Amino acid sequence: MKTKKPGRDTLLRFYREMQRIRQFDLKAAELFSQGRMAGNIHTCIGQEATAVGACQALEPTDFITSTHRGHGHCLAKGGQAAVMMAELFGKATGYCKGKGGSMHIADLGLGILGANGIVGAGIPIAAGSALASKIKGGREVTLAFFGDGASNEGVFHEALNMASAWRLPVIFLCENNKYGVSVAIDRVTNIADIADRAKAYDIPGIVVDGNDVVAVFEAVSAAASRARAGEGPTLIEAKTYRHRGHYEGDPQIYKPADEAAGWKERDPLVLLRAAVLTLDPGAAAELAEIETSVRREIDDAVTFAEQSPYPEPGEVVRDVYAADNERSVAR
Amino acid sequence: MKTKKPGRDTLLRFYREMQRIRQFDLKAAELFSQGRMAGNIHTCIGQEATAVGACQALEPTDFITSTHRGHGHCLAKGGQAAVMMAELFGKATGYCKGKGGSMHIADLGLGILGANGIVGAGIPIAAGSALASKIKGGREVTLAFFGDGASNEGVFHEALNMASAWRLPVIFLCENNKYGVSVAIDRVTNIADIADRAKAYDIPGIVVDGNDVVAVFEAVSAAASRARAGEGPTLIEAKTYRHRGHYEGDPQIYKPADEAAGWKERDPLVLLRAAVLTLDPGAAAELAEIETSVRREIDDAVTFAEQSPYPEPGEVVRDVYAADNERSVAR
Amino acid sequence: MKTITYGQAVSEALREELLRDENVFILGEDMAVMGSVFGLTKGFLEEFGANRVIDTPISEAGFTAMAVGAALRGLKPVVEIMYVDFTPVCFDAIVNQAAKMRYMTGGQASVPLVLRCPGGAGRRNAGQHSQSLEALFTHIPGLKVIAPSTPADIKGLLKTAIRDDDPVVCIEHKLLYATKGEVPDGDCTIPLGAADIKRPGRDVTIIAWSRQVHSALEAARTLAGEGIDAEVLDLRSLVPLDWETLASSIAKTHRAVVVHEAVKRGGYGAELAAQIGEDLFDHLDAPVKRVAGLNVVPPFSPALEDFIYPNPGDIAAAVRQTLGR
Amino acid sequence: MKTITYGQAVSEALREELLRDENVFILGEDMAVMGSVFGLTKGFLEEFGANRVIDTPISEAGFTAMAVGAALRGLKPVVEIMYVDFTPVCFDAIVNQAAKMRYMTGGQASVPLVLRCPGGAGRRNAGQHSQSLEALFTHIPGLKVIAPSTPADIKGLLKTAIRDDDPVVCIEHKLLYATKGEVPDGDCTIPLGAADIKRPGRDVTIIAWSRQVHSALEAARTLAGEGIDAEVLDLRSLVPLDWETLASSIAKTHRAVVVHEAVKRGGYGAELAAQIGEDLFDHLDAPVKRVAGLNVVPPFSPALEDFIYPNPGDIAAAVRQTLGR
Ligand SMILES: Cc1ncc(C[n+]2csc(CCOP(=O)(O)OP(=O)(O)O)c2C)c(N)n1
Ligand SMILES: Cc1ncc(C[n+]2csc(CCOP(=O)(O)OP(=O)(O)O)c2C)c(N)n1
Ligand SMILES: [Mg+2]
Ligand SMILES: [Mg+2]
Repeated sequence: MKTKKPGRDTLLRFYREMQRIRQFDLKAAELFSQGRMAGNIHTCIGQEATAVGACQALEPTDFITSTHRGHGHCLAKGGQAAVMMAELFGKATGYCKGKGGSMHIADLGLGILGANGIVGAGIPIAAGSALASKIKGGREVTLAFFGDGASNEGVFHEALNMASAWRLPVIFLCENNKYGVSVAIDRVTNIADIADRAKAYDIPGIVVDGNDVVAVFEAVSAAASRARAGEGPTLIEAKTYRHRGHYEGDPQIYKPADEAAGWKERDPLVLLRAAVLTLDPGAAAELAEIETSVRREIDDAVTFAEQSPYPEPGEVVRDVYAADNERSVAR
Repeated sequence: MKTKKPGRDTLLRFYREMQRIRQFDLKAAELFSQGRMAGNIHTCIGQEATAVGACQALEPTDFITSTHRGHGHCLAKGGQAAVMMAELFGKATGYCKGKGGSMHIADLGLGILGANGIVGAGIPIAAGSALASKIKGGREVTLAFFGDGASNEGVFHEALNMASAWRLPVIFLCENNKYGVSVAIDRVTNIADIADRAKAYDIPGIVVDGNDVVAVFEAVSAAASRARAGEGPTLIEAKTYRHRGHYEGDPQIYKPADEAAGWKERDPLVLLRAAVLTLDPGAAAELAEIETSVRREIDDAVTFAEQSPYPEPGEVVRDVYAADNERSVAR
Repeated sequence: MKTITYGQAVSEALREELLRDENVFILGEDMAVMGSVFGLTKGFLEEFGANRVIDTPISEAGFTAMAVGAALRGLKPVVEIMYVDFTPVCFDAIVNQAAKMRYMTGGQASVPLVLRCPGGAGRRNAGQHSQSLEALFTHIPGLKVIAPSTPADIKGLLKTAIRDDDPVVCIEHKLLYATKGEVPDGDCTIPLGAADIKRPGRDVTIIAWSRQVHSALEAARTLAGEGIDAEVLDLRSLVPLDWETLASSIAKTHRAVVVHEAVKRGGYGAELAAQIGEDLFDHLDAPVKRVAGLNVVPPFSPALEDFIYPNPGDIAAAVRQTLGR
Repeated sequence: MKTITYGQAVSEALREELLRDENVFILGEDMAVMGSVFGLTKGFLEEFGANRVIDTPISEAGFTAMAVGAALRGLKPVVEIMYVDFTPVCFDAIVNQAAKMRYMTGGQASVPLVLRCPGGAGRRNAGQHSQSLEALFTHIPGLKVIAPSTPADIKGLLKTAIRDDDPVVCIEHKLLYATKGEVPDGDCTIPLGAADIKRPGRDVTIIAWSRQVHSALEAARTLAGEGIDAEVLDLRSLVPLDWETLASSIAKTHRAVVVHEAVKRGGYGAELAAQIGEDLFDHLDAPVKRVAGLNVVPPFSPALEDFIYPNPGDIAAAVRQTLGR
């Protein structure tokens, strides 16, 4: 089945979502560099089209699992910038009451089953969510975001095999941004396309331009239809690039000097802006309005986060267990 | 490169080796059923051609890793029936002084890096041995035996990927005997040939008749040449069948009633005997002599094992550590 | 009341919970067609269908993490890891995922997962099939750990564990499966964190769990013949811990011997001895003694294996020593 | 003598051993081109080549087991698991393979493998990047475990660990990397299993390792001002354990406080407290106190994280309590 090409208004919606991610992460990077935010920040600047293209192809009742580089996924799936920013500040109003931070954003109500600090761990968790849909007879689809690096973890293999054997309604979306921290994927894997690994499980393996939000949207839409029709999983590889370091502060000595330039030209926001303007040369004002309103959203998010209270010290011993928490934490 | 077809004498050597395995395992099963042997016995009756075809294609200085179903692999790589039988009896004269038993036979001098009770665990250990050869500049090849079931463990994926990326001199030999305990491989994996998983790593994947010792020999010989030439790993899938239960005592309710019969006809010893007699109809006496002399070897092995002493109780606290053993076991 | 084996009790608990709650399902190797390698789920596939009793490939890391995913969606997976020795293969799913989800998400996520782990030595299965690894789990906040010793206890606790909203690791000693005992009729659940005095006594408290409860009871019978009246306290649940029952027993006996099959160094007995030493110091008339597994790898040989774990004689000897006899 | 950081000491130890023994090689994520995410192997790739300093894919279970295979062949792999929190991903290779090979093969096999594991909290890295997991390893026979606290100790012990024929888990607290200290010139190895009295004292023995040694020393300075003379015993090596030094310290002070950052329940401190309680009962004038991590998952928020591990104030308070002040 073929979804029809997204029109002008849809593209503007995509643009807004991508701007939200871009500006959120730029702001987080800035705050981090100023020492106003603790821990580690992994931005997904340059990869916004993948997050948005994928999540726009899902329904609100669908599920995702995310990664250490998950701000974009969570915002794209409906996450609120303010609540996420508060989490990054370690505030009580954050998604995880400040207990999780950047790598553990979750909103079960929105279908965000959790970012994850363990590379690859979200892949089988997504397959398990799909198994739940199968057992319960639900029509929800679950999508796992993961990186090129994660595709070399054993759970990738195990999850794809089980999802294939059991025809689970799951989409494996590999964001191939060329690197796992400093290690270029082509230095540690001999195949050109991770999507080819689908052959090992007899499932479709699709390569898509990860910087083209429409291409990602279409590929994920098709995979979601397949999944909902009971035809099982799809592996999609979105080729993309991260513009910044693995984490903020990474000197990126491992990137060839000329590499970034080409990718900057293919910045997903630049591409989408051009696509919109091609469809409708008069949309410039609307694009500018989106940028401004998103800027306001992000500024408000920072204000909200900064003004929010920290969790009470007593929170440290809560939420370890649902039942018998006090006793089990005490001894 | 093409190895020349094994001649009559070579086939008789193969036959002797396969008889050793067949008779060893039949005897072990018998002793186990009589309660004369403790623990668990996983026989490889029906799979002898794979063990022998593979090990005959290796050199004495090459290495193997084996599995819980490893008697055949170890005998084929030069293991002594008596020392192995003593190990199965838990005697001090066994390969592991009685400490390892059936699932942990090892003889580092013979290149047997160890059977393993953890499904799949030998696969990356073999790749690590191959990495050692690469680092040291040696020409040894390492071969990992493992089952169809093991190919669904994550370490299969990880090891094949690294072996491919680093062009390691390793051969991954999957003995597909259709089952992992009770679970038929085609119930939990959608591809017909595990060998096809080689595509996920851009290495050769070869299907071979695992009951045809010559076919296995030729496939492994070719893979070993590749490995020694620095061309990297090969995945070989040997299609075979275990005639008995997963372990002795297994009622095998999971096997279709008519399945075994066809495989009995294709018993690797029956096939090889026929092949020998086709080449030389006068070889019947020699075949019989081999059977008799192997019977003597196995009977002697049992006698040796039975007459050997058990380890001293003090052995229980030795060999945990090389250095500082006493202190580290005490506290 | 009826008398059944420990294995049957596991089976009944699983079946009753499958019947009671359609969110419960079973996942693991050889659980469906074969009915588990220990025969515990025989007939379940026919009764509940392939969606609720699932044969997995040999992919422990993958399917345990999948159980976490299914649990996040409100299902209640009961996973069997065929031998507790294989939990290291899927340790991340247990330790970094199941155990931590609730906390890391600020209380949003529930992972009502039960991990059944047959364990223990005595079957000549050697180094990778004979371990007692409960201490790996008791050290991880977010996990609950039970290790019942009788058919009634395993049935009652396993049922409760399946209903619990937290991940519970259930340690089942393989040598217990064939042991028999009375099990109450009806729903017979037992709360987590309730120890059970299996034998009251006044002179010393022997604390044990899983199979060692039986060794302790045997030691107590021997000691009774010598005029020593030992109380045998079966923890049943290690986390949560029933400290009150334990403390009042020791307040009465003033002496404690902790017994477990797991390796002594870093076993859960160390934790108990440390807590007793710290919080009940003034009650103690003698040091807390531990009787536990040797700090070795399980050997295969029948001539060696029985030395590695405590037997009733070892326990009786420790009790005598504690009493200065 | 020269003053260098703990990170530089790790780096020097690795480099010197790579130079000394051609069988030594380094394997792990980001170890070559990047020189490790902590900058510990900068320049190694250029100096030793891609065969001896190897960038792996993100495949911990696979490459740790590969290190076992290489070790069986006589090489001496030094593997980094970027955070000790990730060891659950490759736990089987550590627990069922590396640790047990020698025993299961009846003494034939040697696995001279070093597993370097940066660990510990304090960097706001949340639940899966802040744990102290040494107790998972001390419970496994066949593994040795070191957790040095100073540049001289890490350099000397890491060098010894690399030369040792057994698998050694080396715990390196991430917050120590930037700390400085004097390191002797020359080959400066330190034997495994030798504790070090970092501060002699007469009133109480504070036992610690890794970063908590520094908290203990700070507590001791505070206590000195109150007339309490604390001895700070740095175990440095947890297995093997220097029981003699520990026992003679307690025989002198009659009081012990054990301090560690890891979660209290089932931490290695439990093992020490249990042994001290059992074997030194008559020497003790007070219960052995443990000051350890809370039984919780590491939280992210700066407003919460500092509560989970002991600080010098907690240690000083415990000492006062032990002394009845
Ligand atoms: C099991 C595990 N190993 C290693 C790490 C450290 N680590 C965090 S992110 C990362 C790289 C991941 O690469 P990729 O999957 O390509 O995702 P990307 O960072 O490129 O988005 C690594 C090695 C980890 N968090 N978990
Ligand atoms: C990690 C692990 N999981 C499960 C088991 C239990 N087990 C032992 S053998 C086996 C089946 C293995 O199947 P396969 O790899 O096909 O080998 P085969 O037995 O057919 O030779 C299983 C599940 C184990 N030993 N280790
Ligand atoms: Mg990447
Ligand atoms: Mg098989």
